[in-house]
Amino acid sequence: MSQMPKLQETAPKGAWEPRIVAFLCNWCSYAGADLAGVSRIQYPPHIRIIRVPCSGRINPAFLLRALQNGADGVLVSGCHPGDCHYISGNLAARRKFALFKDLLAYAGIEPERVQFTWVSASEGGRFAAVVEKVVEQVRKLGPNTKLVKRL
Amino acid sequence: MTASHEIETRLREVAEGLLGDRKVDLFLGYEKTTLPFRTSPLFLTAPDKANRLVWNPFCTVNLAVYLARLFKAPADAREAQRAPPAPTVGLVLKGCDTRSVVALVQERQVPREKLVLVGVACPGMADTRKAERALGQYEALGAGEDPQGNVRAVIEDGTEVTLRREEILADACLECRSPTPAIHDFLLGEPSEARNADVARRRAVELESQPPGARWARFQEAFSKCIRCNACRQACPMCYCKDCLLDQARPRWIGAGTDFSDVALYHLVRAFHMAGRCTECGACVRACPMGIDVRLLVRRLNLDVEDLYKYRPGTAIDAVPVLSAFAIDDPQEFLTEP
Amino acid sequence: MARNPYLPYPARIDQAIVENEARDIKTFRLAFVDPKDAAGFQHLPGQFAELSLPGVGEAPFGIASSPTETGHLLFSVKRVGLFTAELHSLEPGTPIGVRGPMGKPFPWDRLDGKNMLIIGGGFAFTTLRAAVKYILDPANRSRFGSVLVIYGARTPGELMYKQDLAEWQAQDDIDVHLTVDEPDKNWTQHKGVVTAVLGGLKPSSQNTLALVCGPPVMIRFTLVSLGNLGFSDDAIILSLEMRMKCGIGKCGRCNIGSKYVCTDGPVFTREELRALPLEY
Amino acid sequence: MNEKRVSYTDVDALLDRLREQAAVYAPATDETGDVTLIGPPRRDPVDLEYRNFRLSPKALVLPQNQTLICFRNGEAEEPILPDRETILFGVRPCDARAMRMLDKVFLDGDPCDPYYARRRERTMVMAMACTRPLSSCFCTSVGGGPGDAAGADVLAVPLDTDLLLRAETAKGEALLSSVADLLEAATPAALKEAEERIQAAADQMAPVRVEDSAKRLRDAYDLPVWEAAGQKCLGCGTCSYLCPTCHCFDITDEVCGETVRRVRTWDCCAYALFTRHASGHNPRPMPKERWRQRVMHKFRYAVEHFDSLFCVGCGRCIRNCPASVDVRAVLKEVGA
Repeated sequence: MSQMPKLQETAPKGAWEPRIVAFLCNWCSYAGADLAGVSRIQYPPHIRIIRVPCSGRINPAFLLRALQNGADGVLVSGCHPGDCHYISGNLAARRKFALFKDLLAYAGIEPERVQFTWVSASEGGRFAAVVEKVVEQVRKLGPNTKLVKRL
Repeated sequence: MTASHEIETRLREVAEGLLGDRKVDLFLGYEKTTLPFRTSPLFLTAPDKANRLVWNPFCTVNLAVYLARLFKAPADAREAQRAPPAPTVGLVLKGCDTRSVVALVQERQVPREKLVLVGVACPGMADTRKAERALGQYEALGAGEDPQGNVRAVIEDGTEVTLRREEILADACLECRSPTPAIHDFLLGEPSEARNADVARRRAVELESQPPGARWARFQEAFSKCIRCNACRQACPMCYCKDCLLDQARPRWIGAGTDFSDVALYHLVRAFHMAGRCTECGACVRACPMGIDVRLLVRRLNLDVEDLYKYRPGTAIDAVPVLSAFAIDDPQEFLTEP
Repeated sequence: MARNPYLPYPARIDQAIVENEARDIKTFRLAFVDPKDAAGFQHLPGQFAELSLPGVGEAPFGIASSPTETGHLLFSVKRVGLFTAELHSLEPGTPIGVRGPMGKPFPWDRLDGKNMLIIGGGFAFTTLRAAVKYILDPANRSRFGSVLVIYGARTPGELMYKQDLAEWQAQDDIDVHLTVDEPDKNWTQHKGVVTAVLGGLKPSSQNTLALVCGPPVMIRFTLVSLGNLGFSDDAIILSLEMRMKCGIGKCGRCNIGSKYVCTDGPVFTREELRALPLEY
Repeated sequence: MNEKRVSYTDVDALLDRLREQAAVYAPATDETGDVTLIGPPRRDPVDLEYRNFRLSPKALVLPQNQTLICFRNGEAEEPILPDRETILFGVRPCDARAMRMLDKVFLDGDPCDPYYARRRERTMVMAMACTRPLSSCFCTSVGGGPGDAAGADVLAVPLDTDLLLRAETAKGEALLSSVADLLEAATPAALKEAEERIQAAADQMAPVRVEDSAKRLRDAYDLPVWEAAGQKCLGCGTCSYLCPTCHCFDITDEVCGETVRRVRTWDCCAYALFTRHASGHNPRPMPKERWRQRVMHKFRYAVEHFDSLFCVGCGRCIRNCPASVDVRAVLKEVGA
């Protein structure tokens, strides 16, 4: 469908580079990423951001769809516990994320493919560092082949 | 263990009484069907037909699956006006089935006050496929039960074969930790203890101990047989969503075919939705026409839920479902730190 | 080798016209990309076609244009679901696929020499428009007797094909009665349901066939009225809607009893429908 | 005499020879211990100790996923159709007969379905007569039989030490003559044995009254039996997915980047969504109506439409229904 991100085209040309889809909550993590940008903190360009209202909005099916569509890794970030714009969205999400991460591991999908963290609006540096770490770990794993759908 | 025929007699009395005294409008139980090693759900409304109810090692269907349908919320105000008043339903429940009912009450799908729970202390149910396979090239033409609870089958050449109950028990029953319904209005049979409380954990840990590659291979091997018929979802009492994610067309989350990517997504999504909700009745495994161990992943997830949040699905009627609840200090070691 | 029946003909949206005040019905004017396909697409009013949007899917729609209107096809589409929402968002020039024509048309051989009573309601007037256009074509008009059209909608703004309706009302070889449930202050024509107009006009059933398309409620009452006027079940012709996929009698989705709406219909006489279960 | 025989010990050699000319699917034991039709690249030793396969072989002519059209950058492309000849060895007569029914839908109608047609015309069926029907079998009641050759190019009959082989079509004739050196002429005693075995198998099956089902079902829309079966039905679709004659399908578009695949997948009339319109209206809203549709389709509509029952009596729906609803019992009630 037209609204699907065209991951193939956004990948850097030439050798394989990891493609990471990041789901960031609007109130903290997206602002944190923005701060990293305006503060000119360098971080790897392998990330494509999808802004969501709250980490509580994330259905694990989003993450699976990203992997199915060819993402090599997924990063999810929300507000720190206690800081949620909607009071407890991230707390409800935390249980889901914990279980989902385990689920993927039991199915044999490398845990580094899907990562979760908290980044506040003031943590531009933390955001850049997390991205750096995720990209590095996914690069080590190599391309995602297990869930990708090819037509 | 109370003999099946005693439970059966008592069951018929209870059902007849409930229907006769108008305590329930409908009684759900099991009846004999055309093939051996099986029973069929019985929707009983007439007290004088209560002798159709049976109790034997093959009363496998989790009757809670019909509740969400019977108590389906009307789609709109107009439908609500026309809808007949909700019935009062009595039903036969094993330990696992009771947990399904409790979970449905917890999730507000079914009103407790409209239910009469007739619990049976469950000795473990036989698996139709295991029983059939145990006969090798022969087919049973009739089946009964001996006083020890073993299955006796008459096969095609006229001989009688005894199948030991333990050898043909369903996998879910081998793993069962609470065979006796904890919540009930009637309890038939003497409460029995769990057979082996560790089986599920042992199975789950065995899977976990393998490296990711081997786990993926196991996942693939188990689920690549899937024909995407949705029987696991339809047989599951907890799969009551009116508009299942798997059926949604906009966006279409999961392709309809048997590309392994779609098969994997289907089972991952379904397992996730079952985390902390699956009452481990094994209905999905029984319904699967391909004989897949559908519970492979959720078996482990349920243990996670228990370890992390001290919660077992369907055990406390007033508990908040585990994924609707949270605590500020929930474990979060899984998070990525820079 | 025969053409693959699942392969749509490439076409383009020429024009998209908003038909009603609620703006949820649009008429799409489609032109084939290849003139050969246009020449090969031979339909009669009453038939339908599958429109195809890659990535969205396919959906069946009655053909609202008459074969006498050459060079394009018309489809009037109400926005109700996934496919129609996508279709409504498309601009002129967008490529679109067409598979068809499909299904049985109105029984034109039986209609020869007959008076015509055409009753439509709401946005189900599409294939009836095609029928009226076809009948009024100078080459065809002499084949038919009198033509009486009764078309009703909820409000004046919900009547489709306003320009056509105005033209027809100005002509003397056709009698067109429009009615609405809720008139506005400029409305000068009938008020009320189509059956009320039908009851007032009392058209003769002699040598007359009735074509009826509309929402289920309208159909139900119209059938009673027509029966009272002496129309036999065999003289009442209806067009049904059903969820469809393949459109060519394979996918097993659109059957009502032993009839497939896609190949045996969508046009049925009331007599034929009486033999079928009420699964529509 | 047309009949040939091959000793059981030579069946693997025979299959190997056939593998030189075609993709051969033959019965073998899979990882779970079931005997299933196993095809290339595997060439497992044949296992003839089976009653019938869990899955019907319909997927080999009507695959569960069939790409109808591919769109690349908006341009429609037809998929490349398989070229290879396929031999299905060991299919039971009921399942072979079912292909004749699928033919009526996909080949005989206008237009013919190009995807089915290609697979079907390149598929040769070597059916295996049934000597040990299950208690859920009722092929003799629906026009078939344990030695029925409808839909088969070659019919094999398992004897004491040999397999009797009889060509049923010109294609089958050619196939057998291509391996003539592995075959011997069948003796009259073998023919007699075959006949007796088939008759004995037929005698085992309890009759189900379906011959006049189309007539009986004509006025049966409002019988209570539909509600009785429907209220038990879980809507799981197992019956349809395992049925060798069920052929209803869905068409959906799958998208990946700029590529779109329009694919047809099996579907089932027991699903609530099967007939739901975009508007939300559903002509068959309850399990009751869906059960009625399924039975009516097989035992009445198909007779009226295709002059054939769409049931071969294989009993898969009976054995595998999670609620153990038996279509035979339902039909019996319609007759009452």
